[in-house]
Amino acid sequence: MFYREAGQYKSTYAADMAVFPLRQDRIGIAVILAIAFIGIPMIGNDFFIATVMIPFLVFSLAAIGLNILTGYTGLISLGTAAFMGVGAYACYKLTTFFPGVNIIVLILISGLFSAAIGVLFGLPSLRIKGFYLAVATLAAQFFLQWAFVRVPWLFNYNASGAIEVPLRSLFGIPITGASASAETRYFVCLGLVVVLTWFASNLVHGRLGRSWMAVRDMDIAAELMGIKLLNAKLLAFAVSSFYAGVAGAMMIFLWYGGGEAADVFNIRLSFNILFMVIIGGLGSLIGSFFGAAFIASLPTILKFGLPALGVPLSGAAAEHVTFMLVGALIIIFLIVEPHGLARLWQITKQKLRTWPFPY
Amino acid sequence: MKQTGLMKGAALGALLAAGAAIAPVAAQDSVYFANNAYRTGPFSGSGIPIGDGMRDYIAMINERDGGVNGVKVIYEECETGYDTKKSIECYEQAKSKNTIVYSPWSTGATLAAIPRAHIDKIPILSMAYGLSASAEGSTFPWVFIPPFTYWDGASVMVKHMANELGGMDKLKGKKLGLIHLDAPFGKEPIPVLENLAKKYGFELKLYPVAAADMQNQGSLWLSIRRDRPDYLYNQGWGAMNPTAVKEAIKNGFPINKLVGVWWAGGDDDARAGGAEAKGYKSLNFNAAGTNFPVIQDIIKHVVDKGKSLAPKEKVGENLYNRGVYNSMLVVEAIRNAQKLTGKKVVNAEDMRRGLEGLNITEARLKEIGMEGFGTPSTISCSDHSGHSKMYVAEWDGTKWTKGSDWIEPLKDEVRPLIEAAAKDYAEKNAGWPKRTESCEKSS
Amino acid sequence: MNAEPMNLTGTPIPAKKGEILLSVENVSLRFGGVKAISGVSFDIRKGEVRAIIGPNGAGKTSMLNCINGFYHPQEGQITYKGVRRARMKPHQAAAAGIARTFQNVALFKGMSTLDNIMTGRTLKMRRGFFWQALRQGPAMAEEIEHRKVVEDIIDFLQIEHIRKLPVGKLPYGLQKRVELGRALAMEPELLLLDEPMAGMNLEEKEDMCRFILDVNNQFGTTIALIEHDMGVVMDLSDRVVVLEYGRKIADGTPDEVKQDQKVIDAYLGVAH
Amino acid sequence: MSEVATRPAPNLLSNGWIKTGLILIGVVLAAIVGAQLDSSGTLHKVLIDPFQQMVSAPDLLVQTVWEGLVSGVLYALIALGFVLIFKASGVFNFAQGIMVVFAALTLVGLHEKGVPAFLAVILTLGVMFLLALTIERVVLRPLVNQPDIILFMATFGITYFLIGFGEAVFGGNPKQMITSELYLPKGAIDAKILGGFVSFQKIDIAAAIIASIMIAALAVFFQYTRIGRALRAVADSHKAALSVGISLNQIWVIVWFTAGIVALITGIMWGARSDVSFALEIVALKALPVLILGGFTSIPGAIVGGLIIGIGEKLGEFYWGPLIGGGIESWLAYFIALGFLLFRPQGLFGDKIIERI
Repeated sequence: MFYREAGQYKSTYAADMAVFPLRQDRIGIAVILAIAFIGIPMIGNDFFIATVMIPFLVFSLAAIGLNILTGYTGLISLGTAAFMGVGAYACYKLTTFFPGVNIIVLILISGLFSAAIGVLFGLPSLRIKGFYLAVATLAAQFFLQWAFVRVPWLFNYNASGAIEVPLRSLFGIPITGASASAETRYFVCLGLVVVLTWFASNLVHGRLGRSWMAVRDMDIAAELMGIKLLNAKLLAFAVSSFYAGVAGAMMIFLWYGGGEAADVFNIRLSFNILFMVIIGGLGSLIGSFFGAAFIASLPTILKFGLPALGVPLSGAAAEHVTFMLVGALIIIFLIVEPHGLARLWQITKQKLRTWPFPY
Repeated sequence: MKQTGLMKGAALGALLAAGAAIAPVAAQDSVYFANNAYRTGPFSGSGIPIGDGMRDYIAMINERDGGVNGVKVIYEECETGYDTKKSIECYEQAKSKNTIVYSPWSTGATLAAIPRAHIDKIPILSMAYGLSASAEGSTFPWVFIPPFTYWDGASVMVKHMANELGGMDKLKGKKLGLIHLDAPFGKEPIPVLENLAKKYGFELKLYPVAAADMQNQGSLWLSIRRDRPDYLYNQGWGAMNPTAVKEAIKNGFPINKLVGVWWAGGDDDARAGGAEAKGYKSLNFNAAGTNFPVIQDIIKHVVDKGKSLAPKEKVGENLYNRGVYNSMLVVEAIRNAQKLTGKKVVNAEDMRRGLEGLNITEARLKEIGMEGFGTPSTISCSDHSGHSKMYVAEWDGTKWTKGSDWIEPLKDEVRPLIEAAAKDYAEKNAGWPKRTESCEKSS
Repeated sequence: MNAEPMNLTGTPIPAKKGEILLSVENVSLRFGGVKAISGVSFDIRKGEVRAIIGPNGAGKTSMLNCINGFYHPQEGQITYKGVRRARMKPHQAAAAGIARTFQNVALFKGMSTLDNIMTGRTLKMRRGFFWQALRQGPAMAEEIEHRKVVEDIIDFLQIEHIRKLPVGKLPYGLQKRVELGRALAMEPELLLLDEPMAGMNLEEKEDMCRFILDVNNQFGTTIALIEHDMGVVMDLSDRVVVLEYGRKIADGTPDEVKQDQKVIDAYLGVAH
Repeated sequence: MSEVATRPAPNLLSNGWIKTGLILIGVVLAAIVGAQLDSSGTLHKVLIDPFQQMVSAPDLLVQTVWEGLVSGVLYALIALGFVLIFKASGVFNFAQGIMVVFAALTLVGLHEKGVPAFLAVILTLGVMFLLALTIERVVLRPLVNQPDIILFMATFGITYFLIGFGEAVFGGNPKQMITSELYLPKGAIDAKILGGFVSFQKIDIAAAIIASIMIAALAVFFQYTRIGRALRAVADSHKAALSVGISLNQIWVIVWFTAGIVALITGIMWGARSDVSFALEIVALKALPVLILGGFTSIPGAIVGGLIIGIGEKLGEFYWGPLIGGGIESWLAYFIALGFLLFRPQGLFGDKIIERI
């Protein structure tokens, strides 16, 4: 009843090509942004913001990155965590070399380093396809993770091999380092994620996005349309790794706050981000958010929420149950809707259109 | 759709609960103590006995004494699976529940928590693990690392080697191999060993084991066979240790020349090598076995009443007892804080004072039924570790025995390194807070 | 080597329209030991509709694949717009103005009709990465400009109603039409159609014939098509080349070819 | 290559990106060669010194190759279970590594609970059969005809579930394999040869023998039994197999069960070498480069690939690893596989891919 496109006519192509052509969708986005920018900082306590919201944003960004590669271009990567690591270590080195430059700028620049490494490891994608490529990206995962441990220059020759997050501020408010409050870090994350999501949305709706999807759906035909396969694939690797790199830098600088970084970017993380993309919906940006919420936030919420609800679960048992539950939910979701949560969302919207008179 | 609706409902409920219910625990006569545990994952083999020991000692204190001077200790485990991400969640939870002390139980978790704890003013108790540099109390007022650091351990390893060879001067030209987990924890002893190698003229060889290859050490041990080190120091953890013991036996490395750090001294670690593991050594600061009044009390008040998670035969194992020792430190610190502040229910800031003034003497150990159970340890304002003595434990085929006298670490070697490293740490963490907390005298 | 196109009777084929756009000389293609094409020569003149026919397995599709650079023949040459080339990549062929459709529809199944046709404009779009990321100003202007062209094609092919539907779910006949639209969006000089009417009913076939002729007449696009329906071939094409077992057996106007004994034999299956 | 007309391509040199890259690498290499030709230089260490070591200490070389061989056999066994499933059901079964741990854990866990060793083996086989049945019913059947990646994801779900389930039932702490109860040999044969000694663990020898027997048994099973023929038919074409009346569901259960048996044997062998714990899961990932080397559908490929990877990574780690800080074993296998892949995208034993449109 309330969610209908009836009566909304588009008189220009620009209006028709907008990302959210429906008025209700635009209102919806505005509401979500309002909740994110105003509601959550007001209602949520530190614990909720620091352990649920910030990780959710970081993983959403990483999932968007992988979605560009896997969902839009059809190249499976199991090395996302390593590319995130490149971003984190690049950012760490940059803060060492350029202590005066604003940390947000450095976080964005570190994405470029990640993009370069991504292109390098994307080169085999010309010859290798499908699962073979997925396994090949494992080479990136293990090699880079090895490098994070074995190249002491990367962690400034610290005896422990850990990296530190120095205090950096913006307008006098600390945004990184231990004295940065959870809210500040959340706002920085949110700002970065919103802007970068907007960029990603623009890219996938334009010529480049169409080229990527063409490569994904039928690479041979794409080539005959004049799309250079290698360029399209490498660009996808670059953009995807850029997002991963920024997410990685955010992860260490705005969430973890330093420490043992090498082990953070392990194969498990790569898998988890792949889960997010697939459960969320391949080729859907909003799905990346759903996926991140499901894979990253759900276990945390279960772990801390269930005992709070009075379900007597503690320690190991909770962990086991979480594992089993996540495993089972992955299977259930795949069976119920193989196209991911994004598709479920669309179906819901479809139902909303006809509500309350479904027939 | 119905199912999904249900799931959504449940998820929403859980979400709200997670946000709302992490409210501080504020019962009148209790203190809240958050402990990270890992009863799952690849390190659970070590994590389970430790967790059991910690849990049971606190339970015993509550059960037998009705708490610490009548104040119950609410002990809560937060499962980390030895994963840094989860440990950060656990830290945030501990913080929002107003824990009196944070017990990270992994070097990675300690490193991540150190900067936060100094802002949030929560004391970290990293017992013989964590960042060695944090023993410098004037830089790290909120971190406590009794009874000693990894650097002390490394220096004792060198001393042990010298003792067996017949003097420090005999070290010249010898070869010491360090087989270590390739992570901050494993890398900790390297600076000290490098220094001592230079000073005493022995050669140091590094054998890093990637976390992913913990159980796949074949080629590493071939390198050891090639290099023929005279001694091996094993800075390993979890599934890495039993594999190392097995590989040593397999590759014909004399097992009595393999010395593990105290975390490589689990009963399961040594047991993996079977009969040939007899003679495997590990540094230690607590005794194994049940012949101590404190363990007997635990058995009486906790285990026999079915309140322990540990099977009875595991009580008294090396790592179990170490967990007991760690909880003892917490309880003693609470006691001390109560004494210093005159309050019964102490908070995190009181606890910091309690820890800083901690002085566990032989006499005190005897009072609490721990005579000969663990090393005495004294913490002071500038020295947050105590650099206490330790001994070399030896596996006799079925259990750990005391294989040497108590050995003092080379404090003179370690201390300057700690001070330099602490300074370096504060510099690299731009904006590191200056210590404002006043000093506590040992009591 | 005599590159002059001739039919089998040896008489030169009268030039119907314009100069030679593309000539194939003595092309041979092998897959391992299997010869797909052996020594085939023919040409395509500007503005004509050229049909390639022959029984199944005659090498027709392989021929098109050679022309747009998807396969590389081991022998022979292909000259396009006066440029002779040994190896050309498919995207180079696309840039040179060769577009095609496929025997089994090769649409981008996950994308809408509109997006599919828009991909045809890829080569004509210039705005770089950063404008793309902003999707404002010049980038948006460019999108709109090309969208207009695409809308014209959509009008022309009468597929307005399926504009925003994902093509994977469209009926076969419409998919073929979208594919033609995608090729047209490239504004090709030479359009290769591989069985554009396969699997269509009579009505759809008539529509498709109309579109092909209109494309040829209105835009002056040169068309090479493979088709099995002889009626269609005879009606549409200016000249026909007939392949059998990878060899050319006839070349000429539809009428000439229709009367060629070899062609009749090939289609009726007389023993050689 | 020139004899076969294929898809243009992948001529790497004709690509600008790669050409630039190769030229850069060439320049760097030339500079290194120029600077490092003396006997203490890097080049000497990379190209000459390792081989000198091999000659001067042949016992270590033999030992290294043996170690590589044994771990190669174990990689191959995991890969084998994987290939079986991929062939018959087209599922990229990520859970194979976890199935290995789960099988071993079930065996040890049952024994810990007081079940006699051989009964525990039989019970574990029963559990693996139930697992196969459940997976077929709960996962495969509802997901039939979904794209590969969905099935792949579903096996991730299985992985997570099995980790949680296994740890919940049997506990997560590392357990010792019940080698002696299963009459598996212990100890080692130390051969004093080549101026040193080479130690062959009896359990490793047993692993190699048992693996060979199992592969032979599988080959016989596939070749000469009715079910084996049906399996091969399914592997060739699902539709054709269905049309001659083969029940896909039944075949899938059998294949997953077979993979479960392979997993159990692998788990016993690997557990005997180190310990039974979920840390093994990461080692099991090494089966993936073996697969890309051998091809996803080739059983000989899995075996040869396993041996190449096993021996290659051990030699690489032992002789070249120390030059760059050691620990290269964690990624070397993937690079070996990647190297092969760039020249044979279809794997060692895969069929050549000719693309058609």
